[in-house]
Amino acid sequence: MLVYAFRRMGQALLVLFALTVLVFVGVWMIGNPADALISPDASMAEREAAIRALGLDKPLWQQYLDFVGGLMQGDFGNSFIYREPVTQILASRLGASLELAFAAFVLAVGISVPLGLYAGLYPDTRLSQAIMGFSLIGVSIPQFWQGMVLIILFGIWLAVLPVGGRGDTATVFGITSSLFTLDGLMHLLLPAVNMALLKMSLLIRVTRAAVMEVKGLDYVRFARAKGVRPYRIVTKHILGNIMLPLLTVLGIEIGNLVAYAVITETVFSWPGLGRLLISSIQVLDRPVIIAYLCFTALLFIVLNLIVDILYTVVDPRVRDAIHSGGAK
Amino acid sequence: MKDMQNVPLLEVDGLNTSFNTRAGVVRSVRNVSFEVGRGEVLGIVGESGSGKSVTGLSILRLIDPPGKIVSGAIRFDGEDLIPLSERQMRKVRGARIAMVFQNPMMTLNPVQKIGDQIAEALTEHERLSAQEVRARCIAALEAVGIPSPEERLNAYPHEFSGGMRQRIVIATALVTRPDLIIADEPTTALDVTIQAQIIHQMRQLIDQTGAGLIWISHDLATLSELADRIVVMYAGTVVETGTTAEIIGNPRHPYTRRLLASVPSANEPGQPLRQIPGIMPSLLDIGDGCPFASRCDRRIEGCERPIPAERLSPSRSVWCINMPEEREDA
Amino acid sequence: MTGFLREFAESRIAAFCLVLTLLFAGCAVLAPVISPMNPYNLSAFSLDDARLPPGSIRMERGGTFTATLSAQEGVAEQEAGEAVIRLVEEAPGRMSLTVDAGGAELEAVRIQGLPRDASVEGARRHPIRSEWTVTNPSQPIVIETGSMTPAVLNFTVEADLPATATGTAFALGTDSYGRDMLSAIIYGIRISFIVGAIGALGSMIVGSSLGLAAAWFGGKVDAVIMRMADFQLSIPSLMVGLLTLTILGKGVDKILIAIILIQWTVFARTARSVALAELRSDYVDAARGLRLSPVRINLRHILPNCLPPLLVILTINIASAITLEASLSFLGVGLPLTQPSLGMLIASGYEYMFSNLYWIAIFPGVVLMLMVVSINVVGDRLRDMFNPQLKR
Amino acid sequence: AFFGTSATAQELRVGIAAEPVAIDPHFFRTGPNMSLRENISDALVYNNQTTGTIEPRLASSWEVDGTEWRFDLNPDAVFADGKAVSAADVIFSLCRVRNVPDSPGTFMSFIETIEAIRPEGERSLVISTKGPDPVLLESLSTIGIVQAPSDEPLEYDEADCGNSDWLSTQAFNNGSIEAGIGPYRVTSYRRGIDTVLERNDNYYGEAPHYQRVVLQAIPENGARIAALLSGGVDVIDAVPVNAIDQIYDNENLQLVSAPASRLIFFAFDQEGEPSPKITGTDGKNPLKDVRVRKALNLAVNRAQLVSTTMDGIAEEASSIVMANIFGANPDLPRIPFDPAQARELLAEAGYEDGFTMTISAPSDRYRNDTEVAQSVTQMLAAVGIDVSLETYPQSVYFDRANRFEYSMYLGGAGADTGEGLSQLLNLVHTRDPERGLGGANRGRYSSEKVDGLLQEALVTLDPEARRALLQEAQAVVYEDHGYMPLYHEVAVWAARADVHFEPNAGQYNILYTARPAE
Amino acid sequence: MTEAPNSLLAARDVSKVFPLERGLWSAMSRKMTGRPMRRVRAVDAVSFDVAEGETVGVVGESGCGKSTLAKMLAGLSHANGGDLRLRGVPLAEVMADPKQALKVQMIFQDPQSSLNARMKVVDIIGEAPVVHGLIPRSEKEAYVRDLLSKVGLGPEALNRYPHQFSGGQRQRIGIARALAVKPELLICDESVAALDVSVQAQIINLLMDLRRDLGLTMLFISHDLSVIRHICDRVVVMYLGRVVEIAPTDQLFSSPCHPYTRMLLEGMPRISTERRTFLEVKGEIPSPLDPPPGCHFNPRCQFKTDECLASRPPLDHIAPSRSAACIRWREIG
Ligand SMILES: Nc1ncnc2c1ncn2[C@@H]1O[C@H](COP(=O)(O)OP(=O)(O)OP(=O)(O)O)[C@@H](O)[C@H]1O
Ligand SMILES: Nc1ncnc2c1ncn2[C@@H]1O[C@H](COP(=O)(O)OP(=O)(O)OP(=O)(O)O)[C@@H](O)[C@H]1O
Ligand SMILES: [Mg+2]
Ligand SMILES: [Mg+2]
Repeated sequence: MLVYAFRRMGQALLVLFALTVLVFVGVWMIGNPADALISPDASMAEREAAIRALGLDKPLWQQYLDFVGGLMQGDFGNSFIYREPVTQILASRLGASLELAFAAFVLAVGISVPLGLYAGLYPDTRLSQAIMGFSLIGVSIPQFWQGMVLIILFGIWLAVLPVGGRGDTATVFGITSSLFTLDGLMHLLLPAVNMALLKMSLLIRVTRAAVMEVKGLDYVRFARAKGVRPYRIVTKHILGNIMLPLLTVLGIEIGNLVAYAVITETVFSWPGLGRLLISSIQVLDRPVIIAYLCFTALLFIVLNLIVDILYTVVDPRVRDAIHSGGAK
Repeated sequence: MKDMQNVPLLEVDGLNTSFNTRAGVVRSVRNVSFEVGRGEVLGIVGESGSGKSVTGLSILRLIDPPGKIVSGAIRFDGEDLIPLSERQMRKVRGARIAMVFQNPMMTLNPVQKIGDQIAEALTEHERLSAQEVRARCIAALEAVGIPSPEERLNAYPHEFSGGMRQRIVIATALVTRPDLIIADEPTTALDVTIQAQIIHQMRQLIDQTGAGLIWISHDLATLSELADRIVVMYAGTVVETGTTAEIIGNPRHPYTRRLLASVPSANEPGQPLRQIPGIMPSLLDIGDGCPFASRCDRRIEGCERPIPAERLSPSRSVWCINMPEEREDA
Repeated sequence: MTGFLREFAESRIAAFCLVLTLLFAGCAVLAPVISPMNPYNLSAFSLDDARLPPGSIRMERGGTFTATLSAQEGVAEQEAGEAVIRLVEEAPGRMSLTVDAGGAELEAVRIQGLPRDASVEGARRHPIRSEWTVTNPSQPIVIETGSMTPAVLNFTVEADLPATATGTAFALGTDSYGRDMLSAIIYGIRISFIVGAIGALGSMIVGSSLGLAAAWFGGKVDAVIMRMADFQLSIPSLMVGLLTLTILGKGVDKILIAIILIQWTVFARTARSVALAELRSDYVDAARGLRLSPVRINLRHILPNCLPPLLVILTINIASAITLEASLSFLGVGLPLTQPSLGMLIASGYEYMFSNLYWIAIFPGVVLMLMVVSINVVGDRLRDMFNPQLKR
Repeated sequence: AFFGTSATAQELRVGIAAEPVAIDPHFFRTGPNMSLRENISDALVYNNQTTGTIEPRLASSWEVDGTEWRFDLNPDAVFADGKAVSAADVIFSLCRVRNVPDSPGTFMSFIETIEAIRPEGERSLVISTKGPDPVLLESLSTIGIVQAPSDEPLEYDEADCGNSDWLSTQAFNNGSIEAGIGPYRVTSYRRGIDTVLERNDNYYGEAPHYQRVVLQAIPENGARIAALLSGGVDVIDAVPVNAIDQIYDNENLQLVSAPASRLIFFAFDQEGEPSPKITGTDGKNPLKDVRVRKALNLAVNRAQLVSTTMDGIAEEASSIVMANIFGANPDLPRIPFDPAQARELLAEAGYEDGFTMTISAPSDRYRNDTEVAQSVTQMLAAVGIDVSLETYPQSVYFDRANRFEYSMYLGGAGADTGEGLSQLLNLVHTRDPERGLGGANRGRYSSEKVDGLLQEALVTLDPEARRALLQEAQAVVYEDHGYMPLYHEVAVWAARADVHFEPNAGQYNILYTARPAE
Repeated sequence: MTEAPNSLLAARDVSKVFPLERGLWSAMSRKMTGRPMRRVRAVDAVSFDVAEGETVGVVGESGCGKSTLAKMLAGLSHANGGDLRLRGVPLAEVMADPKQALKVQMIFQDPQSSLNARMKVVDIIGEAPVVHGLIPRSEKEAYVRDLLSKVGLGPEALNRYPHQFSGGQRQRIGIARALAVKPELLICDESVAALDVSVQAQIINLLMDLRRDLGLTMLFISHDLSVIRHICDRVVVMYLGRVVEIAPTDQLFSSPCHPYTRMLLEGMPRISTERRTFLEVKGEIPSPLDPPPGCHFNPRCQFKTDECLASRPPLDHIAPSRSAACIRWREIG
C-alpha cells in the first residue's frame, strides 16, 4: 500500500506534466493572449511591445522550457495581466472558494442525504414524491437562472439577504473566513444554496437509488429481526452499504465545488477561484490557467486517493478487490 | 402469572400470508396453525418452497411488501403480535423472539464487522457495559464453535466460510437469550460435529430458560433426534402435525410418507432414490383443496375441496380424507 | 410491450412525462414539419416583428410621415406625404400639435429633438434619448416647450399609420430579432435534445465501459484509466470543450465528442466503484465458470448491477450537456448563433431577466425544465421498474 | 459586501462591470484603469469629452508656440507627503510611461511625438514635440503624474532617461506608493472584490462630496442590476440595454447617459482576393467593388438597428467621428435604408443572385455585439446575400482579425483622446505598421486622398483648418463606402434617484462630481 | 502417490493462502513492530485424484477449505502452489480454451449471491448454452423449461427473478445453470443441502442418471453423510485445509481410519424415534488463523500423542486407493 501511494504520486506528476503541455498547446491554438489583453485599437508597435513583454515572441517550445525552468524553482510565473506571481493571485482567492465550497457541501450533504434516505425508505409517501420533485429543480433549471431567481426573491422582493459579494471576515484559529461573522454567513447563504441545489438533486437521487437497492436485502431484514432501531438500521446497515456510489459522487463533487463554482461566483459576484479561471480563460492568461489547473489536478488526485482509501474503509470487499488487482 | 403457564409460548392460528405479484397472488402460507410450548422444540419440514421461511418471517412480522399477512393471529405469551405497533414489535424482535435466517451468506452486513453485528442484538435491548457486551459476544461465538473469537470479532463476513457465517448468525440469535428461537435451516452448512455443538447449546438454553425453539429443516434425521413435535408443510399448508415419534414412526399423510421414503438412508446405496413424481403446484392463486392431490396416488373424489383436519390424537392432526393405514411396525 | 406500457402507466405522473418526453423527441425529429416558421431562414423574419408579446400577429407596417419643423412666429405647418402637421402656440411655453393624415387613424406619433426640460402630455419619454411617443393620438398633442422658444423651433415629428395584421401569429411572441419564439424553441429542442440525450448517453457508454474495464483488469489498466479521469477532471469542462472544438471544428458531431470527453469521467468512476464490489460476488464467478466472455460478463452481468447510480448521473448529465452546448455555442465554437439550441435561447434569454420581455426570458427555460423533468421522471420510473427487488 | 448600507452622505457605492487590474496609472491602458486614474491621479490637463474642452489640472495654464509647449504647474497641488508637484515629477512620469515594468499595454503612443522636456524652474516645464502636434493636450490628459523618487529632474530621452528605479506596479497596488494627486486616494484594493477610495483632503481642486467611494466589481450584468435594485450599490455603470426599461420605470432609480465616441462598424475586406469568408464568386472579392459595398450599406436599416436591437441606446452613425467630437462631419447625410436599390446595385455589379459570405463578430467585446451582428446578418440576407454569422470570444476574435481571416467583421473604435484625428488615423489610414498607422484598419481600406488629408491634419495646428481636413477625409470614406458605420455607443449609468451622478462621454466613472441629488 | 491410469483430475500439493491484513495502516504497523503477516492457509498441500466417471465426495468441517478448493478446481481462483491437471494437462492451459473449460462446471454453495439479481431465470440458465452455440437461440426457452422441470421447477419460474424464490428453489436454479452447458466434470458445493429430501432425491437421481448416461464425473461436497454414502464412489475427508483421509465409500463408512472421520460417523444423525443428546465438541476447536502445530486435529483428538504435536502427519497410503493422515491409523481403523 505504501508502494501504492508512491505509485500514485508518480502518476500524479505525469498528469501534471501532460496538463501543462496541453495548456501551452491549447492556449496557443485558441488564440493569442496579446490580442486578448491589449485594446484592439492599440497600435502595431504597442502590440509588438506587449508581445515581447509577455515573452510570446519566442517559439512555443522555448516558452515551455522557460516555464518548466521556473517551475523547478517553484515559480509558476507571473500573470499576463496582473504581472504578479500567479501563486499569490490564486492564494488570494482560495479562501473565498473554500468557504463557499464548504458551506455548499454542508448544505448539500446535510440536507440531501437524509432526504434521499427518506425517499428511498418510503418511496410511496407524498413527502417522498415531493422530495423527488424538488430534487428535479436543481437539475432542470439552469444554475444561473436559479441564482437570479434566488436573488430576485430574497434580495429584491423580500430584501432579507444580501445578493452578492463576500461579507465581513473574521480570523479564528488563524483561519480568516466569513464563516465566523453573521454578515459573512448572510452573504454566504444564497450562493451556497445556489451551488448546493444542483448537488442536492444528484445526491438525493444517488442516495435514494442506492437505498432502494439495499433496503430489501436480507441483512437489513436480519437487522430488523434483531430488533435494531430504525435509526441504526439506516445509519449502520443502509448507509454503510450505499457509501460506494455516494463517495464516488462526493469525491468528484467536492472537487467541482472548490474548483468550478464559476456560475455561482459570477451571479453572486463571489471573489473565488472559478471566476478567476473564467476571466483568465477569456483573456488567455496562460500562467494563471496553468497554475490553476495544476492546483485542481492535484486537488482531484488527492481527493481521488482519499476516496479510494475510503472505499476500503467503508467496504472491506473493495479492499480485497483493489489489492488482488481486479477480477483475477 | 400462574395461569399463564397454560398458555402456549407461541400460538399461530390460521395464518395466511400472500405475495401480491404481477402475475397474481402467491399464497405462500395458507391457514397455518400450530403451537410451541415452553421448553419445546417444534420441527417444521416440507418441500422446498412450501412456505416454511415465510411462516417464520410472518411470526416476526418481517414480510415486506408486496407480501402481506392477510389474516390470522400470532399469539406470543398470550399476546397477539399482529396488532402491535412497529415500536412494540421491535421490543419483541431479537430480545424475545430471535430468528436465524436461512441464507447465512446474505444475512450478514458485508461492511460491518461481525463483532458489531452480534453486539447490536444486545445493545439494542439491554444496557450493558462495553466489556460485558464483548464478553457475551465472545461467549456466543465460542458456543457455536468459532475458534479464536476475540480476533474474529473484528473480521468482516466475507472473510468467513459459509458455515462459519451461519454460526455467526446463530450466535447472534443466541446472544440475547430469547424466549423463542426460530431457526431456519440453521445447520445445513455445518458438519455433524459442529451441528451437534450448536444443538447442544440450544438445548442448554431451552433447558435453562424454558425457551421454545422452532427448527425448520430438511434434515429429517436430525429432526427426528431433536424435535419434540413436527409440523409437515406442503405448498403453503400444514398437511400433518404430531409428536416426532408419531410422524417419523407412523406418517399418515401420503406426502409425509413419501417424503420419508426419499431419505437416502432409507434407500439402497447407489440405486435411484425414491422420489415423488411431478412437481409442487404453483402457489399462484392456488385453491383450497388438497395441494398434494395432483401428485398423490391415493387421490379420490373430494380432494379438490377444502380438507378438514382429522384429529387422530390430542397431539396429532392429518389433513387427508383418504389416509393410508397405520403401519404395522409402528 | 403493452404489458410493459401498462406497468409503466401505473404511475400517472410517469405516464404523463413519458408523453411529454415523446413529444419532445417528436419535436427533435419533426421540427421542420411542426414549427410554424423556419427560424434558421434569416430572411424569413424581420426586426419589424421584434419583441412582440405572446399571441401577437405579424403586422405589416403602415406608412410613416416624417417632418422636421422649423418655423417662426409660433406657428408651423409642414406637409409630410399626404399628411399635414401643424403646430400652434396656445400660450407661452405651451404648444399644440396636430397631425392630419387625411382622416386616417394614427398609431403613434414620435417627437424627437425637444430640449431636456420640455415635456409632452400623455406621452412616454424614451429612457435615454429625447424622444416622446404618443400612442393613438386623437386630440391635438400638448407640448410644454420648456426652454425652447417658438422662435428656434427645431424638432422632428414622425407619425405612424396603423399597422395591418397579415395573419402569421406568434403564439409565444418573438425575440429581439423578430424570430418566432415557438419555432425557435421547437428547433432549439431538436438540437438540445440530440445533444443532451445522445451526448449523455454516449458518455455513459464510454465512461461505464472504461470504468468496468478499470475494475475488471485492475493494476495498470486501472491506473491509466483513473489517471486519465483525474486529468480530465482537472480541466474545466468549458476548457475541454473549447479545446476540442477548436481542434476539431464546429458541428453537432464535434459537440457530442466534446461532451463525451467531458462527461465520461463521472460514469467511469462510479461504474468502477460499484463494479469493484460486484466483482466479489459469486455470480461473477459463476459467469466466469460458464466461460462467458469478459465483455459479456461486464455488460450483461455486472453493468446492470451498477446501473442505478449510473442512471441517476445520466439524467443529470443530460441537463448539463444541454447547458454545455449552450455555453460553447455562446463562445462561438459550438453551433452558429443563428441556429440557436434551447440552451442558447435560455442563455440569451437570461439577458432579459430584468426587462419586461418575460417571454424571451422565461419560455425557453420553462420548456427546458419540462424536458429535463420529464426525462428524469421517465428515467426514474424505468429504473424502479427494472429493480428486481421492487419487482412483483 | 453590497447590502444593508444605503448611500449615506458619506459613502457612495458603485457597481462596476470591469475592475481595474492595477492602481498604477501607467501600467495598463484599458478603460477600467483609465477610469480609475481619472479619480486618483491627475494629469497635466483634463479632457472634458462632454463639453469638448481641455481644462487645467496639475498644469494651471499652458501656452503653445509651434512645437514648444510651456506648462505652469499648480502650486497648490501637493503629494501625500506634502511636497508640491514639480517639473521633475512630470518628467519622471512621462519617462516612466516608456519604462513601466512588465506592462501588458502601455500608454506609449500618447507620448510618441514628444522630443524633449525641459524644466523651467521648479514649477514650469517646456515640452517640445517632433513636429506640430495638435493633439498633445488630449494625449497628455491620459497620463497621471506620480511622484518621482528623487528631486533631481531626469534627462528626457526616448529610452530610459538614464534612470533605473521605475517604482514597481506592486508598490502602487499594495498602497505603499500613492498613484499621484487626485480628488480621491485608494485605501484598499482587493482584486475581484472591491477598490475603496477615500477623499483626499489635501486636494488642490474642489473637494468631492463623498468621503468614501467603494467600487465593487460586479462583472455579471444581472448581478449588477440586482445589486442596484436591492440597494446594495448606489450606482452601476454599463447598464445593459435590456434592463433600461425596467430601471426607467422604477421610481427610485434614474438613468444617466452620455453619447460615447466609440463607433461600432462593419469593416469590409478590401484586399483579399479571394476573400477568406466569401464563396460563390469564382475567386473574386466582391467587396472590392464600391457598388457592392454601397449595396451592403444601403441594406442596413440603421434606424431600426438603433431603435430595436439597441433599444435606442445608441446614435445612428453615417461616418466615423461622433457628432460631439472634434472633427465630426455634420454634413454627411444619413445612409438611407434602401433594400431595393441595394439589390439593383448588386445586380449591376454582377451578383444578382448574391454571394455566400460569413460575417464575423466578437461575442463579448462590445455591448450587444452578437445581437447587432445577427440583426445585420438578417438585413443582408433580406437583400439576397447568402449570409451567415460566426462569433468568437475576443481572445480568439482579434487574433484572427489581425491575421486577416475575415471578410466582413464587426469592430469598434473610439476616440481615446477625445478628438477625431487619432480615431481616423487608426481606422481609415492605409495600414502602415511601421509608422503605427491604420492599426485598426483590418479590412485594409486604402485611399491616397484620405491618407494625404490625414497626414496634413497631423501637422496642422489651426483647429478650424484641421477640422476641415478631418471632415473632408470622412467625406471621401463616405463616398467610397469604405466602412459600414452602424452607430456610436451611448454610455448609460443607473443610479438611485437621490444620487446625482454625472455621465462621461469617455465612459469613465467620474466620482468626484457625484453628490446627493437636490 | 501415482496418477491413476484413467485420472481425469489430479491435484498435487495444492495450496491457497489468504492474507488477512491489508491496507496501508496495518502494513506500516507491521513494518514497525516486525510482526509477521497473518494469513489463513485455507487449503494446505492437498493431493488427490478423480477418475473419469467417478463421483468423489468431499466432507469436512465447515471452514476447512472445501469451497476454496472447489473454486480452484473450477479454475475460478488461482492456487498459491501445487499442481492441478485435467487429463494430464495443466489446468491453466485447459482454462485458456473456452470449449474445454466449459466442461468443468461448479455449482455454488451460496445460491443467492451466485445468481445475478437482475437477470431472469431464463437468462441465467439459458445464456451460456446459447452463447456457446450448444443450442440455437430460438430453442432457449424450451431448453430452459426442460432443465427446470428436471430440477423440479415449473415453467412459471422462467420469467421470475431470483429473489422471488425460496432458498431451495434458488439452489435448483444454480444446478440447472451448471447442467445447461453439459459439463463433464461437475463440482457440487453443498448443492443439495438446502433441498428437502424429496427434491433432493430428484436431483440426486438426476445426477446419477447423468453419470450413468454421459459418464459425468463429480466432485460432491456435502455435510450430509447419508447423501455422500448414497452416491459417492470415494470420499475425501478434510480438516482445516488438509486432507486427512481418502477412502472408497463403503470402506470409509465401515472402518474409518482417521479420528476425525470417526467422530463424524459417530455424530451422524439417523432417522429414529429416539431423542438423542447432542454433545458438545470435546477439546478446543482449532482456528484456521492459528492452527495448532503438528496434526491440526490434535486438540480434539482422543488418540493424541506427543508426536502428533510435533509434525504434520503424512497422508499415508494404507490400502489400495486408501490413504489416511494419522500416525495411529492402525489402532483406530
Ligand atoms: N417476494 C416474493 N414474491 C413472490 N413469491 C415469493 C416471494 N417470497 C417467497 N415467495 C414464494 O413463497 C413460497 C414460499 O417460500 P419460502 O421461502 O417460505 O419457502 P421455504 O419453505 O422456506 O423453502 P426452502 O426450503 O426452499 O427455503 C415460494 O414458493 C416462493 O416462490
Ligand atoms: N476472501 C477470503 N479472505 C480471507 N479468508 C478467506 C476468504 N475466503 C475464505 N477464507 C477463509 O478460508 C477458510 C476456508 O474457507 P472455505 O469457504 O473454503 O470453507 P468451506 O470448507 O467451504 O466451509 P463451509 O463448509 O462452511 O462452506 C476459512 O477459514 C475462511 O475464513
Ligand atoms: Mg426457506
Ligand atoms: Mg463452503
